[in-house]
Amino acid sequence: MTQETTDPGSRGFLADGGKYPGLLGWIFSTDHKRIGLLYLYAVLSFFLVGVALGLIIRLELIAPGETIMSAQAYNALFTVHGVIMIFLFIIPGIPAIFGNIFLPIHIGANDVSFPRLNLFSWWLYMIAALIILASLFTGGGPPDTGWTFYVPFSAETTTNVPMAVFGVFILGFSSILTGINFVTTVHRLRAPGVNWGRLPLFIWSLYATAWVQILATPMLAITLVLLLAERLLGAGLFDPASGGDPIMFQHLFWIYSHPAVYIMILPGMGIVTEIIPVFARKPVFGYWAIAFSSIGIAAAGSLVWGHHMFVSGMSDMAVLVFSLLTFIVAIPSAIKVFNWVATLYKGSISLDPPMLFALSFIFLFCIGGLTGLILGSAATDVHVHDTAFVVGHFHYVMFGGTGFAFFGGLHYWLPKICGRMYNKRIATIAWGIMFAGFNILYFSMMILGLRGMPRRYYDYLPEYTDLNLVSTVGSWILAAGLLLMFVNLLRGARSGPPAGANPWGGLTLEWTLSSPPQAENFVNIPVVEHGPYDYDKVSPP
Amino acid sequence: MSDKGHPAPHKDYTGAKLGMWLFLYTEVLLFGGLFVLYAVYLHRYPQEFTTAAGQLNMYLGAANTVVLLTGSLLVALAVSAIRLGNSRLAQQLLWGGAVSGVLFLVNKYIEWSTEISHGIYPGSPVLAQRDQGESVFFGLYYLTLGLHGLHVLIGTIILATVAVMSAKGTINQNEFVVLENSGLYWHLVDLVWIFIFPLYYLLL
Amino acid sequence: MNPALISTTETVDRIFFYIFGISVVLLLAITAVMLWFVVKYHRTRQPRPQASPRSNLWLETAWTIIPTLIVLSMFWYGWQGYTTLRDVPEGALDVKVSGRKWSWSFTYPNGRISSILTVPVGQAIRLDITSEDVLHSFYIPAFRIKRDAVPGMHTYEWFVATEPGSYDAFCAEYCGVAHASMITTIEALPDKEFQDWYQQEFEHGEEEGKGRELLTKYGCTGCHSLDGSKMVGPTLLGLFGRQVTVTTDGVERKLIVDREYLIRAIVEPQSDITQGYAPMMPPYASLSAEELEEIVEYLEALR
Amino acid sequence: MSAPPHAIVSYRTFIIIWVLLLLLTGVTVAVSRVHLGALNIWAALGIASLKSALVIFFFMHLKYERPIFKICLLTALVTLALFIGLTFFDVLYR
Ligand code: HEA
Ligand code: HEA
Ligand code: HEC
Ligand code: CUA
Ligand SMILES: [Cu+2]
Repeated sequence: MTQETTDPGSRGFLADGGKYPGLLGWIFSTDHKRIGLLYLYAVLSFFLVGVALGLIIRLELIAPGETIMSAQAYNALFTVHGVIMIFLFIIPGIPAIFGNIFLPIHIGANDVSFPRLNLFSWWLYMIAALIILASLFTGGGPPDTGWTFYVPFSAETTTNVPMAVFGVFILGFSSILTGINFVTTVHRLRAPGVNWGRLPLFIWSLYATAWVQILATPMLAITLVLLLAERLLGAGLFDPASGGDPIMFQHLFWIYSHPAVYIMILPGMGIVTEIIPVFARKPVFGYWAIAFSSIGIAAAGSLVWGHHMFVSGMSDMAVLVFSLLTFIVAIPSAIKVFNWVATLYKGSISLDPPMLFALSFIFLFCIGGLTGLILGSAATDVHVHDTAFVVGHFHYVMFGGTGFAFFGGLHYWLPKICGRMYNKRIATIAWGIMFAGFNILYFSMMILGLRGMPRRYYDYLPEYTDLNLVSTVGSWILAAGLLLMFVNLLRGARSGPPAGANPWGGLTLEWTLSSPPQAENFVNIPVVEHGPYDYDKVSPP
Repeated sequence: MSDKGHPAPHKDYTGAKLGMWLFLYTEVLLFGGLFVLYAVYLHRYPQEFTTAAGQLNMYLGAANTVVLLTGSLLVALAVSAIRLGNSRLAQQLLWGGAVSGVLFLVNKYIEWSTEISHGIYPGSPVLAQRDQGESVFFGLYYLTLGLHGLHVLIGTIILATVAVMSAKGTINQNEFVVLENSGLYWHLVDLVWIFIFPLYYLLL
Repeated sequence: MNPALISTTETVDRIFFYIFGISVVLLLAITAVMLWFVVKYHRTRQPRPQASPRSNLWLETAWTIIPTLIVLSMFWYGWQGYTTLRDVPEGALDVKVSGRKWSWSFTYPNGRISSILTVPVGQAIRLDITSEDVLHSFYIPAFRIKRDAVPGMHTYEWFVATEPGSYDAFCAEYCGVAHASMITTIEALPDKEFQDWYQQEFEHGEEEGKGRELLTKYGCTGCHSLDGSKMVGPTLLGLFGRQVTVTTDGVERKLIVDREYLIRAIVEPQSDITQGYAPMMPPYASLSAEELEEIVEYLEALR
Repeated sequence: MSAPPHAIVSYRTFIIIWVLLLLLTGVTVAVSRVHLGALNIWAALGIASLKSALVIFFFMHLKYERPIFKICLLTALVTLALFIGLTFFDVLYR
């Protein structure tokens, strides 16, 4: 079934710009792989900006008092850090990069259903990103509301909130278009033999994610429109002075933004589910349980938004309902964890860098998820809500979870995308440093939160000094690891040894293609005769 | 396949329509957000909402309902017409649909200008004097109908474009999915109005 | 002193222990199994995988149902604790809490206003919380309680201090520049001392007049210091008669602070923006004439 | 690879639906003039749902589409209903 029509040294789609030459052949390409790479470059650039801001935040917090910046600067900083990380990095991240590149390949298609729409959504992403960046330097200065944009503060602060909000609004459309494209592609373009039971679980997770993108993102759009109306027209829909209710803003905001956290994690879980069977040489344990738990998380996860509002003044009845629903969502996540671990059983495990990231994902996600239970329980959330504990929780799930899955995906697929292998030893060392730094950084924050340190504080009481220092040191260790990782990947992509078509011995369809794949993925649409994890039946090509 | 390798975009009729329907769901939820707010505030200010709704011009609202329903009919007929090979009729029907959009907007313009001339618009001093619930009602009214009006405008432009495409033959008996999808969009605009009309104009 | 009173701290901490306890066990178990598999089935020891089933209905049902039971127990326990936080014991002392950018003020049943929350040990305190401007959140870590202050709405929380001492209270909902300094103190005094403090009230206020109290009541001290240090707003110490540079309608001008300027600065602060500060002071148009007079008199004397 | 499109709907069907829609519009207006208390709003919503069902099933051809289209529509509507419903756990009990 191998389709290596190009010779091994060829640069495949990387050299094939279609109608246009050079750079134009990239930014006007409708090839899903090229669009995926465009996203990769863009998303990684913003990630580095966000990461640098995170580092500066930690520097300010190294000691009590005003250390390196004013309160206003700090407020702008965590707002911009949050907005970039959430809307520009982690939400588009895995679907738009790896999803774009591998979704069509995984189902044996030559492109997504709407290639031009796909390109358009990248353009929307870039325009929105530029608008958000422009909001930092124009108007009344960078927005200072936090990424949650709560009214009434966001309706009255003099900083450049409207522009940032408008940028996020456009990003929403970019995300919606990706979702529409993926759902349609999965329904319509599966190659012969790729029935629902042979869909790689990464695709299942993207499919579930896409539905959340389609059904939840419009809520964000309308919320932001309402916020703009509040600011620019004085609509007063959230202003108590004219009969509005500020808590309704929080409902509308979280109706999107909680499902959004599952937009962030589901594709990450998908990547981990791809990596583990490959490196354990075993069929994934409980295929259907994992597939349906993705759908379950997406469905149940859309109904728990109120857990961000336990102390907001919402009714106690709503606290009861949302707390219960929150705990229900934990169950499909637990199922996934158990299935991953069970897949290892009696396997033949090799600890290559992607696998290390996948296994550490499980550990970090468990910590993040289990602290989520503390937050989901009404009584305990009252204490830790809006403290550093929440900050710890979400960095564990977002950076430790999705972030590590993303890095795992990079290590797993970069050889396929670029055709070259990075240095595995250095990758392993970088992983070790990051893992250590990460835990030092955020575990300290969780303890700080339990001891009562509120979040979004640029200054704190002296009793919180010690752990803040530890945490800041952790951020440096993490930074060192991250730097090492990126340098290593970059060097590998440029000048590493050829990786070959199937360096890891995977069974999904991308490994039947040359590395890098040619512009037109499959010369003949393949007929698939086995499942994506049938290591017990067929041996990898 | 072309020499440079990219496959020609496949003609997947069902896929194109599925994509359009998915897009329509996002539109439904977009308006859905406003209906969430409407429901909540109606529950909180039932009295004020009816007083405020009483000030809207029900006749203009009803007229606009008829206009949109008729527009929808014309566009639905256009799809059948093009498929029966009657492109001329289809074009006429589509222009008819576009005209219904324009009529709707003209109506809306008249309605809003009277209301604004009475000092009723978001954040107006007149509203600040009234009950809080009324100001919330009118805030929602302007946002919802404004957003809907925007959709009518876009829909009208789309219908005109599609009419031109049919005249040029880009849309024909065998290639009509663009027309059908545009029609779907236009029907959605109608659907939203079907809910707006009783909720805003007919509260008693 | 009511010995039957279970403190909020105790209630919540028990739930913390319960959830954390189970979580730690689960985390350790999962990690241990994972590591064990990784070691045991490492490719050096196990060059090729052994045959093993692809799914197991019993096992999978078990690890669906058991976690379900666990989380339901967590939910129920957490909810029970929450109801304790919501049910204010009989005979609680009712204190009104008002948050504004960026200070708290507490109003006692007898009309006493304070910027520090002084409470008797052993008596439940019910806080009736609201906000004058944006969202805030009144958070006392030591008592594990927190509730948002929402403009146009009254929320509540309660606690009881079992030991005398001072405890920190924070603003936990982001509210702008000085969010991090919207901190105050809970002073828990033995009942007798509390009563002394509670009654002594107006004696203390005499020499400084009502003006000082109004500055607390209206949150001026949240932004302005009275000792010359710089906060979000300029210090009020020695303000009267000082030369200031302000921007009026976009034009910069210098002036000497007089009565008229003070009044304008308080009632419509947007009209003149002091150099070096952001235009964020809320207008105090609702002050009564007497109150304004008291404040201005106080400021004139503050040198 | 174009899938066979569904049958062509006759002009007559569309016109009948249109007449029904106009009638129903008349009915909503009439019903809204009768005082039924809280029932008014539910009656209005009921009729509006009926009207939209007509538009969706006939004008938008949903009646003739594959089941997947119907399932998806149901998903979207149920989602919206849940969003509104769960919000009311707050609003009703506050
Ligand atoms: C990737 C993103 C992501 C993910 C996946 C999650 C997952 C979860 N989150 Fe998190 N969360 C955020 C991102 C995320 N969160 C963000 C960004 C915020 C803050 C927003 C802000 O205010 O700025 C937040 C805030 C937040 C809050 C509000 C806190 C507050 O402000 O007061 C709550 C409350 O319930 C919560 C709960 C949960 C729960 C229960 C899960 C569950 O899905 C977790 C499920 C996982 C597990 C349970 C672990 C794995 C399973 C096992 C180890 C098996 C054993 C388990 C059992 C027996 C149960 N989260
Ligand atoms: C995916 C999401 C994501 C990620 C990855 C991060 C990453 C980091 N975040 Fe993030 N954070 C958020 C999402 C994220 N954050 C969100 C949503 C908020 C809430 C905002 C709000 O309250 O509104 C928040 C808030 C937040 C706070 C709380 C602020 C407060 O409440 O007062 C803090 C404090 O420490 C913090 C720190 C960090 C740090 C130190 C990192 C680090 O991980 C950074 C560490 C890594 C480095 C520093 C690497 C440096 C490396 C380089 C520069 C490499 C150069 C490379 C090449 C040349 C190739 N973040
Ligand atoms: C939200 C924070 C805030 C609060 C609360 C606040 N102020 Fe101010 N105030 C400021 C800021 C910032 C300035 C400087 C900018 C300006 O002139 O508006 C200022 C300026 C002033 C000035 C002019 C000082 C000068 O140097 O010209 C006076 C007088 C004043 N405030 C008095 C008061 C009084 C009295 C109160 C309470 C009734 C009060 N302020 C409450 C923030 C605040
Ligand atoms: Cu007040 Cu934060
Ligand atoms: Cu959440």
